[in-house]
Amino acid sequence: MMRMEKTVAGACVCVGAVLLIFAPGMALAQDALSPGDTAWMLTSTALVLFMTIPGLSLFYAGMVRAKNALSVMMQCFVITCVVTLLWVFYLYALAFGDDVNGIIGNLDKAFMAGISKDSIKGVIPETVFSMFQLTFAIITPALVVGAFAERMKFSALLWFMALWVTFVYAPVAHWVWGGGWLGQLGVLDFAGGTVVHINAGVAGLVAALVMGKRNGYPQHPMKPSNLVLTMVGAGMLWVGWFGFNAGSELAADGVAGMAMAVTQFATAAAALTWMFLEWMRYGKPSALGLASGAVAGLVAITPASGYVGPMGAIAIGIAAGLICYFAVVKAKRAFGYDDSLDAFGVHGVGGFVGAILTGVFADSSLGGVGLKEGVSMGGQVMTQLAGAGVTIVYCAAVSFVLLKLIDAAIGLRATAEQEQEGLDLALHDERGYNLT
Amino acid sequence: MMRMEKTVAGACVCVGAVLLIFAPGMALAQDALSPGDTAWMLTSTALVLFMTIPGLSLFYAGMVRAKNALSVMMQCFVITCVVTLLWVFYLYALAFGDDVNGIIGNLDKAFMAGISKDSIKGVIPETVFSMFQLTFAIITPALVVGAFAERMKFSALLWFMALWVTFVYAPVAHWVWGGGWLGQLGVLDFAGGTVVHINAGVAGLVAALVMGKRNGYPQHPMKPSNLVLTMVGAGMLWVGWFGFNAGSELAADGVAGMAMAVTQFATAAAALTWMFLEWMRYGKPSALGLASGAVAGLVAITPASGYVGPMGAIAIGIAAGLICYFAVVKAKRAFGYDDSLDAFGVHGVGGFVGAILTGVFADSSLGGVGLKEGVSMGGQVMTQLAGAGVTIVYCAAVSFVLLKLIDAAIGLRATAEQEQEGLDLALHDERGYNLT
Amino acid sequence: MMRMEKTVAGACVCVGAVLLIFAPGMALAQDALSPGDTAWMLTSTALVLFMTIPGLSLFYAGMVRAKNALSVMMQCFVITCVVTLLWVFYLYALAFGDDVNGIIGNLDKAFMAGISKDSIKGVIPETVFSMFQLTFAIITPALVVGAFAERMKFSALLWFMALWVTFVYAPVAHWVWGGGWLGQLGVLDFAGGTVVHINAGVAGLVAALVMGKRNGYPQHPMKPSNLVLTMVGAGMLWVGWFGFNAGSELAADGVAGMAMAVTQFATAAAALTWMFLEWMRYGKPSALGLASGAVAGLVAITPASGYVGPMGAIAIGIAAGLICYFAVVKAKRAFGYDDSLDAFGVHGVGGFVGAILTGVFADSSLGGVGLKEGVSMGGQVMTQLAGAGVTIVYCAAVSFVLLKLIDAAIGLRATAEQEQEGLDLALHDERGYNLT
Amino acid sequence: MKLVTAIIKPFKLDDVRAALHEVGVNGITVTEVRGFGRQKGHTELYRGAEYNVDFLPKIKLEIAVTTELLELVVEAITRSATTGKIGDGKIFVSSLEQVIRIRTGETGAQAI
Amino acid sequence: MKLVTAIIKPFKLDDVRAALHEVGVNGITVTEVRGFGRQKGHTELYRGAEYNVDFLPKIKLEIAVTTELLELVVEAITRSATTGKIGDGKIFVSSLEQVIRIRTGETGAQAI
Amino acid sequence: MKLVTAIIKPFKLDDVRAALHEVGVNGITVTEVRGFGRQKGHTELYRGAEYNVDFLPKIKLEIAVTTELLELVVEAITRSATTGKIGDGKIFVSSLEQVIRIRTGETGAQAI
Ligand SMILES: Nc1ncnc2c1ncn2[C@@H]1O[C@H](COP(=O)(O)OP(=O)(O)O)[C@@H](O)[C@H]1O
Ligand SMILES: Nc1ncnc2c1ncn2[C@@H]1O[C@H](COP(=O)(O)OP(=O)(O)O)[C@@H](O)[C@H]1O
Ligand SMILES: Nc1ncnc2c1ncn2[C@@H]1O[C@H](COP(=O)(O)OP(=O)(O)O)[C@@H](O)[C@H]1O
Repeated sequence: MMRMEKTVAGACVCVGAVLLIFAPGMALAQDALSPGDTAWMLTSTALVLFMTIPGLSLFYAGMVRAKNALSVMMQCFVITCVVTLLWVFYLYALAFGDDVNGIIGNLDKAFMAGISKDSIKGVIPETVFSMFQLTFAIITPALVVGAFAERMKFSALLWFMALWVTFVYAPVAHWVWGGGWLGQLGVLDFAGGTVVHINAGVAGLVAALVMGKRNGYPQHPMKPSNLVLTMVGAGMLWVGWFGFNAGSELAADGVAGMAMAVTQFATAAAALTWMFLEWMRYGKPSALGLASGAVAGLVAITPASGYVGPMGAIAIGIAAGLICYFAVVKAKRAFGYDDSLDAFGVHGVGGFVGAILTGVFADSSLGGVGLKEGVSMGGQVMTQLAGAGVTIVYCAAVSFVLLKLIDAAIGLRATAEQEQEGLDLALHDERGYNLT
Repeated sequence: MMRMEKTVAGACVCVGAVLLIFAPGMALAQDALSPGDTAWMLTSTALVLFMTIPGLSLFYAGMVRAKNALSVMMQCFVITCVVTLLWVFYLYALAFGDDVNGIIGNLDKAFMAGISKDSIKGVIPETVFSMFQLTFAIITPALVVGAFAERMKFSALLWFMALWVTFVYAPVAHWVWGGGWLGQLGVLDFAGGTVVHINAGVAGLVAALVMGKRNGYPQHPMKPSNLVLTMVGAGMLWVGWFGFNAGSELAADGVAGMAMAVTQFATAAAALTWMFLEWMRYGKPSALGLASGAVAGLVAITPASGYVGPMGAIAIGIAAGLICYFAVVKAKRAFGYDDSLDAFGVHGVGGFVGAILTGVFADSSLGGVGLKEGVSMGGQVMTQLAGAGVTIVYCAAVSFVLLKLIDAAIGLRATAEQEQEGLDLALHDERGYNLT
Repeated sequence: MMRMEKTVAGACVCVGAVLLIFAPGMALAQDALSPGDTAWMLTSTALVLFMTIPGLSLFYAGMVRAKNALSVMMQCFVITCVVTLLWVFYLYALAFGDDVNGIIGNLDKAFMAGISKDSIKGVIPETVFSMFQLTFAIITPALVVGAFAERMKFSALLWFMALWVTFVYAPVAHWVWGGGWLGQLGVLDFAGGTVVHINAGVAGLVAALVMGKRNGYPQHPMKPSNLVLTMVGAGMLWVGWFGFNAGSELAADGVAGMAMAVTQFATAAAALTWMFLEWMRYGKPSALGLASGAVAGLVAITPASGYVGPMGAIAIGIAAGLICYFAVVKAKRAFGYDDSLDAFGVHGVGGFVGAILTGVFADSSLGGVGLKEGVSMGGQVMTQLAGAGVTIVYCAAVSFVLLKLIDAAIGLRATAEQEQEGLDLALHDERGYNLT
Repeated sequence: MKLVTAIIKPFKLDDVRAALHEVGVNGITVTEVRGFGRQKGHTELYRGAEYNVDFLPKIKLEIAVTTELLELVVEAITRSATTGKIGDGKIFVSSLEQVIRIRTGETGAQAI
Repeated sequence: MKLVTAIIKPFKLDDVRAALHEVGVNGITVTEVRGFGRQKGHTELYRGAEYNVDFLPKIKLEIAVTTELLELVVEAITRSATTGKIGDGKIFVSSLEQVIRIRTGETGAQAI
Repeated sequence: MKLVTAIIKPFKLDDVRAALHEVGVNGITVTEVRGFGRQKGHTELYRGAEYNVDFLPKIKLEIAVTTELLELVVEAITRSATTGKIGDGKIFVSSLEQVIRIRTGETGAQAI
């Protein structure tokens, strides 16, 4: 993600061509806003918010039991609101403010200080850059919701998410994209395989473990209540993901175009892989399997989307479909944790697969844009492993501490009665469906 | 809204830089089309239509009883169609044709006369400008639907809406945006707090009063049938609103970027405000409350979105959440009218709050872009009050007359039996859900 | 569709103006990427995918019985995946590779060979052009699904669609848009009236005939299960169609603007036409009728959208509403075939109406952009007829053969028991709704 | 003990419940049913396909009562459920041999 | 008077209704139920979690009839609801002590 | 023969079914009902409009049994459906005059 040094000559080729002839114009035009690139980034921002509300909230609402449908939607929605305000207050400053020792941003930009309509970042307004990044900071904790769906207290969720974006998301985003040490190390993460998906998946797994299983899991049936909506949500995620991946170029150019294309290719490959595995194993392919595979593919291509070519994308998609399938269908059952909607199985595992394979398929020998001068494929894979490993360990540790603290302070789980009644009624005095 | 005088130098900075060097090019390039700004405006147009169908129609369909779900969706849909044709025939000409005495547009552009693919308005094709404006003329009457949902005759709705956009929407839009007297007076309404939301809210209130309550209101329970869909609709409204507000800049530039950002910030603040009020008052926060607050915030930031800064936006959001909450939860019950889905309580009240506070937070001392040379904050607030007041009085009076005329001619309400059976079956021979 | 010869002077007017003054710059700027146009095409690509998933799949899922809702959604989804992979492998090469005798593209571009992030087509990256075209290749077979919904075997669907896009879609797309003989003949098809809609409708009709009626049709009631979702799908189709039609200009310019506008106008006219016909005939207007009319209008304006003016668009809309209404409500019953969701009645018939009327209303005497030098309206209509006729015959013949082959090999239909139980459970071991 | 089964119009449920409460009934079991009788149904029309739906939504109440209360209960339902229009519904009375409260194991009139 | 309760396969509803109409039954109350019996159910599978659902969707008909009509009614249902495959359902007959038409207050056979 | 009708808490269904299976019951018909009794319901709140919902979701089981099995069946339900909290539900027993298996036309105890 994020080619900040993009010059006008690159961004605005046709004008650039003219500028090249008239060198005096150059200095003046430096740091000028490109309407075309801005148009795409405004659109991408809308697309990524669209992924969370309504996309992800539908995807999740359809998979829980009807009595909890509103609770997951409300969680996605409230995360959107809370992260937005914290972003204005200090999160943007922490993640993308001027770097302090590679660790964190300084707080000069807290409360959006100094950011006006005339502030430019690259060739787009800084407001647009900040908004685009905000949508990533929103979807990451929203993804985590899937892991502990149907049992978390709403108040505990608010505390956990507010603290988590502060102590986990912001630093990790800074390390990789904000000028921090992982980016300096050479970790490649175009649109958030590590920052978004590994991070969300690991936090989800830790939360699922700390909170324990839903009452009755897995003996009692907990069937998805509305897979029609889940399919809609999956479709919205797919479409919105174009903003996520192609938007991460921060420009409407050839890299964005290729990012969109490889996103499509990997997703299709992963969806079909999952579907055929299911078909072979159980004799029937399922809509939920197809959609789950698609999301796994979207996740895995995310870190790679600006770096790999079409065939690399398909390879990544197949790998993601295969590995996430086993994580969800086999590993979860084998280890016995209750990751309700497979936030870890799809996002954690898919993000990891993508992060590592980015190091492989970014290589020009495999159709990628090529690694940095002097870096071998093996070296890059090691760097990717380092980036993923650091994120896993850091995220797991801090998430664990935060959860334990909140549990001690106010309790994490709804009571057994509330869980039985359904969180919609028990915690929100509402029902999702009153159709008769 | 609508910086019509935008020159190429402003719109297309990088090219402008070049043009400045080669003055001879200027005259030629004046009024030239900017692909980047056009791209954003095409997108914005799609986003605003997306707000109405499917967004608003989902938001509303989920809140009515299942037996009326299709009727509200159909009303939103048919309004889209009717307003579109009237727009071509004469509405665009009335609202945005050459100004006649500050009152109305002349009809030179009726039937889109003289508008070809080569017509330019500012830096975008005039077709795009006209389409973008059309989507505003569509959503405004569609919002009104919420006020009299579950009881209006379909034929009466058609007449009312056709007349209302002609005699209320078009003139008011002209006064504020089309070169009319309110705009000349200095009323600030970036994206439609007055033209769209006050207008819709007041028309809704008048309609609710003229038509009377739904049978059985408020004694019989009238629970929302499908809040899952309402949450989806709220999410779509939020995302589409980026086109509404940031699109109202008519360009992909820094003002658009800031408009998008403040839209996000105000909405988050308003949603949380409503949620916490509910939590304090009733002991539980609700998904519908959160979504209602979000819409209130979106409404209130609308007139202000091109003028205020981040902190001003948050202040506006909090005010909107607070005041709309009381309007919906308290005032409606106290006064006893039946604004079915709170078109007045959210859009009328929220629009008013936003219109007034635009006068406050546009001031540069509060982080805004600054008021016009020589205008004080108090003066601007008075101007805003004047704009809102004129709109309220005019809209209320004309809406009242139109409704009374239609009532006399063909009757406004469905019969009690039809209301009992549900409008879907009674008026449309259809059922929304046949799930078993 | 597709003004491939678009020069920079046309695409990027403001820069062009400058370039005109400095002729030396021209050669250099030729084939340069325009961020503004690219931004719009990235967006359009997202919009067209949005039409299929979630749009079309919702539109269809709401119209089938609840027991088959997932099956149609899954079919749309899997088509998306399969066509994507085949596109990478060879479909893009077939349809848009260098022309061989006007018949088909050569396979030089198979496996996206030679396409990098730096490849440019017109003023946009070739990846973006290819992705945009891919979304058309996806939606066309997905539309066909409506014709045989609720009875086709999933495995047979996979085979049929894979073969159909290879042997029908790719050649026809090449003939019309890829430099093939129909385009050379002068057939006008801006966004796919012939390539997409006639093609899909005819394939659907043939499939419906070959497969036979659903068991119990028409004696047993087969009511739409969730028209609320169908209305949502219709709204999404409408919005997404802006990308379909205005995107087919491959640029963000005045033609795109006019294409968007006429799309809106024709759709509104068609929707109201259908609604009023129903109202006159049955005494009540229906939501499904309104939505069906809208889709018919969207279909019919598709081939014309870059060529006609506002009044021509309204005329086309009215014609489409009228003729498709009779095709769906009368003809289908009269002939007794079971086109489950009217893929033929709406897309086949609407596409035909649009294709022919494009020849009429493109004429400058009727407000269109004008026919080619020396071509009369009658002559153009004959050309349009030829294009449509060739497509109908070719598509019908090849579709028939493919279906018969698959039937012989593995059987096309689900068993009577599976149909009775519902395809969701019988073929996919899933249920769409578990709401209680 | 008797089992009273009443089929009523859905929007009368609240009234009937109130009337039953007055005569001392504290337990009711309610089912959504579809009724077929003299009251005519409605037409649905989808793209020209017309369906005559002659089932109507009704509510079925089941109330276990002591024999003494029977008269009062029947009267309360009749009074509160009537609109005077066709389709108001029926009351069926049958005999109950035993009633058991699951929680306590109580039987007979005490269990009601 | 008797209460005939029939559990049938959902898609047989129209046939049964027609058959009942022929023998002179004008009122029926229909409930959607789930049946558990010898007929086996289906499997649902979501991300590898397998659920064996042994309840099947069934339709329950309740018909109050005069004792004279009983035989005919039972015969009509048996004939029209049968497919010959397991799961065709059951008919239960019990005694009705009283029937009241709410609208008119009529009782007994007249109220049916 | 007897008809046993049990109103139970929804989440107890699986347990009750298992208990019935043990005592030899192979056929059950299940209906989703709403129950009104001493157990209190819940509150719903939409934009300040408060609704007190005193109906609770319950499951109704209907089981035709031979008279011999009656005791066992009642006991099995009582045991497996109880939580000890208010709202556990009721069992109603009434007499069945006839049972017919539609598929075969068998009647009486054989048809159960
Ligand atoms: N013989 C019957 N057996 C069972 N239910 C009946 C019978 N007759 C009527 N019903 C139920 O009573 C409802 C009302 O009956 P209907 O004939 O429409 O009007 P009315 O109650 O005024 O006689 C029906 O919809 C049906 O549910
Ligand atoms: N003893 C019983 N009590 C109540 N309902 C029963 C009983 N036995 C069967 N049923 C109902 O009848 C339906 C059909 O029974 P089943 O044993 O599957 O086949 P058959 O009707 O051919 O004997 C069941 O699904 C259930 O609803
Ligand atoms: N008299 C009655 N007639 C019919 N159903 C009853 C009756 N009393 C209770 N029920 C049913 O039994 C359920 C449980 O009753 P309730 O009074 O809440 O608790 P308990 O079973 O512990 O006595 C109710 O929800 C209702 O469905």
